[in-house]
Amino acid sequence: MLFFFFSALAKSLITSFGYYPLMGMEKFSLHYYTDALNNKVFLKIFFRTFIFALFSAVMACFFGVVLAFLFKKNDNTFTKPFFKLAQLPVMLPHIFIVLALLQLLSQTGLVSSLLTKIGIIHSYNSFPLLLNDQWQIGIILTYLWKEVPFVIVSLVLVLRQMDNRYRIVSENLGATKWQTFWRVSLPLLMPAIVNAFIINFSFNFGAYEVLYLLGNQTKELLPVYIYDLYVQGDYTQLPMIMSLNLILSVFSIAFAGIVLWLSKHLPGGHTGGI
Amino acid sequence: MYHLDNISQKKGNTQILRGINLNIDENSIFAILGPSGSGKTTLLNILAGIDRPTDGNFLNEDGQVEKGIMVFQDYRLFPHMTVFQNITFGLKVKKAKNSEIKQRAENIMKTMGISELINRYPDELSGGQQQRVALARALILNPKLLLMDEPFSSLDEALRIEMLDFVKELQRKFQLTIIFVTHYKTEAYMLSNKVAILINGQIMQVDAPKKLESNPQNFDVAKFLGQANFIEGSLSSDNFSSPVYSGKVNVVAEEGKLYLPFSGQLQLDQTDYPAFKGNVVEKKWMGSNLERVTIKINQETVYCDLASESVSENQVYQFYFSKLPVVF
Amino acid sequence: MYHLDNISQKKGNTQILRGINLNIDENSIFAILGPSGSGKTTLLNILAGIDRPTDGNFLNEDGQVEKGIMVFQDYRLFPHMTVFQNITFGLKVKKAKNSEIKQRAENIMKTMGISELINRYPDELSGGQQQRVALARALILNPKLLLMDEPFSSLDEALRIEMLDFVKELQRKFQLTIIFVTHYKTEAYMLSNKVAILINGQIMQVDAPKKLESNPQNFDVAKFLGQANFIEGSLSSDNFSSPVYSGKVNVVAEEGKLYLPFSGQLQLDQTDYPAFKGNVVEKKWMGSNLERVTIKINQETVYCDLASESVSENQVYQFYFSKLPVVF
Amino acid sequence: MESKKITKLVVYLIFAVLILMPLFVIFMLAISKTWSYPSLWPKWVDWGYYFRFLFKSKEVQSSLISSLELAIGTVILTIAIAYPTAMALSYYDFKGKKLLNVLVYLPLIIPSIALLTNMDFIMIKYGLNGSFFGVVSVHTLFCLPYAVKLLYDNLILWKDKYEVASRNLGASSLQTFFKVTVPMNKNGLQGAVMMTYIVSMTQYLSTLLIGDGNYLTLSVRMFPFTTSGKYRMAAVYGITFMLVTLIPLYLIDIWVTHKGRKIA
Amino acid sequence: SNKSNDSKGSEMPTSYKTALKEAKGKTVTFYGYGGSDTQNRWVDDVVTPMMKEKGIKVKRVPMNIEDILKKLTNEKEANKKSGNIDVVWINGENFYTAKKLSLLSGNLDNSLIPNMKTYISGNDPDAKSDMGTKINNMEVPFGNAQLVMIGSKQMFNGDYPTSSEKLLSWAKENPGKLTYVAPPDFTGSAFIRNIIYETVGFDAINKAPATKAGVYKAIKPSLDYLNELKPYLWQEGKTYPKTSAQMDKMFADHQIAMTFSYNQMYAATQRADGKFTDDAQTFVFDKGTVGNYSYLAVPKTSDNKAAAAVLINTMLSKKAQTQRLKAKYGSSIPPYSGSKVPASITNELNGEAKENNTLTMDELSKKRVPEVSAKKIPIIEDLWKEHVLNAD
Ligand SMILES: Nc1ncnc2c1ncn2[C@@H]1O[C@H](COP(=O)(O)OP(=O)(O)OP(=O)(O)O)[C@@H](O)[C@H]1O
Ligand SMILES: Nc1ncnc2c1ncn2[C@@H]1O[C@H](COP(=O)(O)OP(=O)(O)OP(=O)(O)O)[C@@H](O)[C@H]1O
Ligand SMILES: [Mg+2]
Ligand SMILES: [Mg+2]
Repeated sequence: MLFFFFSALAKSLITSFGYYPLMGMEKFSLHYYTDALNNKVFLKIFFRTFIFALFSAVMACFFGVVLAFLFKKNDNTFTKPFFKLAQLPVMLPHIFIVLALLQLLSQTGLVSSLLTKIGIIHSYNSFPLLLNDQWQIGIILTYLWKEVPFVIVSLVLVLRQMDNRYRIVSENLGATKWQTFWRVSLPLLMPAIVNAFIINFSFNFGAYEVLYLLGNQTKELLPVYIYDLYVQGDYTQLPMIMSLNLILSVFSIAFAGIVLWLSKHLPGGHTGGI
Repeated sequence: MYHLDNISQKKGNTQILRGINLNIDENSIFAILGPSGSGKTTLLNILAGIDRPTDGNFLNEDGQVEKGIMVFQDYRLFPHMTVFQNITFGLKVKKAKNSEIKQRAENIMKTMGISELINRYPDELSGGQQQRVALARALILNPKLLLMDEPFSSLDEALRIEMLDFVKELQRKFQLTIIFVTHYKTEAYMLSNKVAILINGQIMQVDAPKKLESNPQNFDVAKFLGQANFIEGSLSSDNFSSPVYSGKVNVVAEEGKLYLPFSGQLQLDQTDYPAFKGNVVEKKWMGSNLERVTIKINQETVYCDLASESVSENQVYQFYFSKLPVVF
Repeated sequence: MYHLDNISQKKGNTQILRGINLNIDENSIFAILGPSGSGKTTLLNILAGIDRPTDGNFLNEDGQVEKGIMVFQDYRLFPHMTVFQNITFGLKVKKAKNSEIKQRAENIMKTMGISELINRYPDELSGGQQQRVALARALILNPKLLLMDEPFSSLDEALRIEMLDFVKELQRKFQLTIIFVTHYKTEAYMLSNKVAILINGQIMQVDAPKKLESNPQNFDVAKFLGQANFIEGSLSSDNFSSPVYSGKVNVVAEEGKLYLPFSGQLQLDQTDYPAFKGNVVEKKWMGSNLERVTIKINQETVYCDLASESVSENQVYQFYFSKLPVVF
Repeated sequence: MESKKITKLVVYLIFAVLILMPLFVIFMLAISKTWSYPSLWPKWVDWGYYFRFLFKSKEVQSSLISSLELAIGTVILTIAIAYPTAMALSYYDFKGKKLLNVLVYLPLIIPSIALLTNMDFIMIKYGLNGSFFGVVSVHTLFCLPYAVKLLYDNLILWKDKYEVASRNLGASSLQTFFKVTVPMNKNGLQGAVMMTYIVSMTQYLSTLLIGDGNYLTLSVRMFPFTTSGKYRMAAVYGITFMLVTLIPLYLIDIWVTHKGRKIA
Repeated sequence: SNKSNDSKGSEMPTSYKTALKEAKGKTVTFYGYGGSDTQNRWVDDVVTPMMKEKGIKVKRVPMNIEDILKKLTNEKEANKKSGNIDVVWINGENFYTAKKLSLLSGNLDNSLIPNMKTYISGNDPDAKSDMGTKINNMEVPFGNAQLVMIGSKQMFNGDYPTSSEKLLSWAKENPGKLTYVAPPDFTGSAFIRNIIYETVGFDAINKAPATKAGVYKAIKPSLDYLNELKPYLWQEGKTYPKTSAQMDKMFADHQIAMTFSYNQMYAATQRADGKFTDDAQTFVFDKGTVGNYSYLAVPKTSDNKAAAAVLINTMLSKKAQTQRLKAKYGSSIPPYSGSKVPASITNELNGEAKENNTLTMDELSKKRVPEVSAKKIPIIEDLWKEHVLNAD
């Protein structure tokens, strides 16, 4: 299986060097890479995508952590249904929330209807554009709806295993609840948070479906940019498409590496046994 | 003065503590001594405010709840922090000055002999080193009320004595109140002049060390302080009769067992209370110039700690009680 | 015979063990005694095949690697199993018969005094109870080679002695080889006739208990066996001079420190080796009919364990060495 | 104390609404017609529509079976690979550990266009396209990052402390794994199984490309409807999708939380 | 799985008769876009049973054409002689690519597909070339599509903008009420081409060289037109709906006045589905709208070329195409050449047009303009993106 995977990778790499005999292209060169890296439009889109992916992933982790801690196991009335509830979005494909958001948040969607009915807004024209908007709000909402629960679920699975022994010690040594959270609980969860963050970031940076449906054409994002090229069906462009994909991948991997490396130096980077 | 007022604790179906009443002087070291599973940790957790008792409460002189700083039996070092970070945690959260933190940490680490471990993580320490870090983490705070749960159990004797001295000095210097729990009576005796015996969730006796050993208030205490022979026999008023010894006794309880501690009761020097003639069948050297001597009297075996070389194997000696023996 | 052949261990930048050579008789109890952080656990982990040494190896008579069963210092009870499941784990994985498992578990739990805890989970046990479960989990297997890392540290004295007796009996009955590690010398002395002293990653001495105490081979051993005064002074050939004592000595090493153990060396009875005149300034009762006596000689303080009531405070006595004193 | 509870309640309610609202909308879409601005409620609702459709449609049923087949195969293969990997990552130090730690994310990071089209090429080359194994291994590839990382998160908590004890007591590696590792990290396993199941279920392009049309799973059938605005059809598949995901996963959750006990 | 060893693919039979015989007992796969439930239903409920009578099973695989193409190129690159794809729904740019890469087998001629002979005349331009690419017996038309506009009766007040000028002036009076789906969505792309025809005419674009510069020169006025229109579009042209589904919803909610479809009966089917109301009226530009055919092709690697031929013939049959006129199967116009359409079908179509108040087949075919060369479509899309979407 890994063999298939790496063979596929190698194939992408070879293609990206401009070797694509099917289209009569048999010369190796780096010019697809240099072209891309000299292409202002590409770089702009790349940067925008990075900011977007980073922002969404950070938000998802932030809300996920806050919620996971708010409903930790020690108060039982909320915890169980909360965890079950949080699992729901994890199970659904992104495409669904897109569907629901279209129904809910478009200018003529249910929310807008409701606001009009109760007189908060005059007509759908005063309802802000939330889908296909310049700020990618629709996409971010979709990602948050999927990823906040993912963060919650992966953290709760760890929290369940982690008892509150260290919380007790910390409070006994005079730390406030907030200090305990910040200095003890959070660092202990750090590796799990970092993992969830990287997974979310990678997804945000590379997946195109949601961006394709909810994105804004003037503020194009990288995966859609690449996808559009691919759909055009011009196979002479394939090496270029592959090189863009690989630039994207190498960047994500490097970013993940940097985050992991940084996390070793954050509190909690050294995880001893519990 | 701290007051433990009728503290009880129940977990699951187990009644762990049964109405504990104690008064503990401020600015003193108070030891709670008891066998494994008697409820020491449970009690200390209540005093530290970590657990709520099912009944009763723990108040200081002003009738207020005061939370002591605890040294945990299982150390509970933060696994993600270095030794230094662990030790300075309490000061950090109090927002002490950095220079002060550093200086105090250095001092205490030096005392504890863990200066070189400053940047290690807990999982890179030996058991005893972990225990010292745990101790340092609490002691550095000079807490008004310090609670220690078997704080020296993993330390070798030399180190233990150093630590004991240090704790004593600290107590004197900062006028701390220290309540500490141990199963190791020498430790309790060395650190404290007032020792409470906790057995099976009940305080059995509170006394000075020597008093405890010489006058255990009941069979359980005697047995726990133990290192004693308990000879079965029959009792009629204050006359006891058994294969080992028959004669007058001091009756404390009605279990009908003659209490012969290994040390302090039997001797070779003549007294008014002759005990028995017995054959020394084995000697085991115990350190501290003592030998544990196994004596056969008829079919019964009795152990006794005597000064090294005071008897020889396979010889018969006459033994005396140093005072009238006690029957429980 | 088991052979430890030049075992060394390094972790990170720390050289923990430095070329350990030992021969351990089969069918015997061998104790490794050493201060906190000396490398005891590290060594035992190697003997158990848990860690690989950076150098050297551990082989049995036939030149083969044999993996001992270990009692871990930090217990490592499986948190998801009850006491019963923990104890029977080793038999279960060996696919022993259920009836046999049950019977053996019952026996050992009875001996350990944990029968009532059978269905509890580890986090519902006290420290000492956990330790007993850990002990039971290993002992139930009657392993040919048993390795115990501070197996009694959380037990009270009475229990400890019971356990010691039980282990001894087990060893005799099943002809086990037991290697056990402790920082507590009395325990080592009581369980084993052959004790190795491990200090700072090196085996300093292997001897019978009494020999160890009377003839520590170097200053480190002496200091560790401790409970001794070390008097600074100057040495010229075999003449020592110091404020406390000046005269002939037995020179073992050149540190120039007079070695005066708290017990066994100083006495009041007259011998050929008069020591010094000193003022008894404090007596602290230590249990076992002993008192730790603080003696002032000029400005120096010397401690000494004497039989209870043999001296009174604030009186001056003449002390004698029981034999020619040693200088390290 | 009281106000804290109320805050929690409010947060909880908001959370619940945010989660459930879209689900409700999808459900309504599946059973309604004519739901346009500015009506808050569809003009035409047929509560039985969904179930009639479900029981009538051979297509839904057969894709359900395909989905399940693949998901179960994927879960087995993924766990078989992910567990040892996660254990190696969390327990041991070895050369290249850091690299492996990052490489685990690769399948997630490489855009599906690059990965899948070339993967398809490799599969075709080795004659595995359209085979169960081929599809399952591609699914597995996409599940591995989740599975490895979720297992890792849990395993790192104890490290191999207890495994060492178990092996020392004479248990074989396999016994240790099943009697100690798995029960102690069952939360991680639950997470890994859950995510694997879900990720496999939601695979669209890989199932289609590598599956050569032999595995027309729920996702495969659903995806075109969603993109082309056949919301009702998409919603019907979606609800079915949710049911087959929800039921087994909740059963697992119940099993995990009720069997045995918390580990503390 | 029905995969065979990849030693060799099957041979294309030479006559329909041998094809029928050879195909018996086989399973034929039909790969194509799966997002149209009416079309799916037609394949499943009409075509499949017809094939079953001939002893052939049909498996419909919903796959987007770019993925199908990639699969076929992969097979070719891997030197595979046989594969799983028997019949592909394809046209335009993709056909161009497929042909260039010689992925398709030929011989789909009158003798193999008898219904071609019956219903499609040899000099029908759509039978000879597909968006400027010579067909060479590699494709068989099986559906006919033409861009239609669907307008809101109420919003346009019955006066539909049937030319680009009218559209622009209406937009200026009613800002924010028009939009179009952004390319590369194919209806959006078709709309832009239609505007090109409106502004510069088919010939100009048709003769322009297939280079970026050449096309730009030819369609500059069209781009200017679109830019002039832009500020009066929904969201001032800063954003566009991403899919036609989204645009349909906006139209249904009366947020915009007009939507498009490639299916002339679309408004009717949407009404039947409860999505549109009677307010939705179909119309076309006076100068005509883009029309194209959808085609079926057989990959070289097909394992079941005989069954593939039978499937194609069946899809083209009168029986199947008549069924396809029904609303539940998408009300699709047959790809038959004008002169060869059976009367029954024409009647039915016109009847239905009247009934649904839309355009008759006659009107439509009169207002049909051909497609531009497939090669130019991506270029046009790029130019739109550069000069309209991202113009400041
Ligand atoms: N991972 C590590 N990295 C560096 N040093 C270590 C590591 N693990 C242990 N050590 C050091 O090795 C020495 C020996 O440790 P070990 O646990 O063997 O001691 P020990 O004799 O068992 O002590 P104790 O009686 O306190 O348990 C200690 O000084 C410890 O700090
Ligand atoms: N959660 C619990 N449920 C039931 N019984 C418990 C629980 N926790 C502790 N116990 C029992 O309470 C008793 C007292 O426990 P505790 O930990 O206080 O003992 P301890 O005196 O500290 O003993 P040790 O010296 O062994 O640490 C023990 O018998 C223990 O088994
Ligand atoms: Mg305890
Ligand atoms: Mg140790």
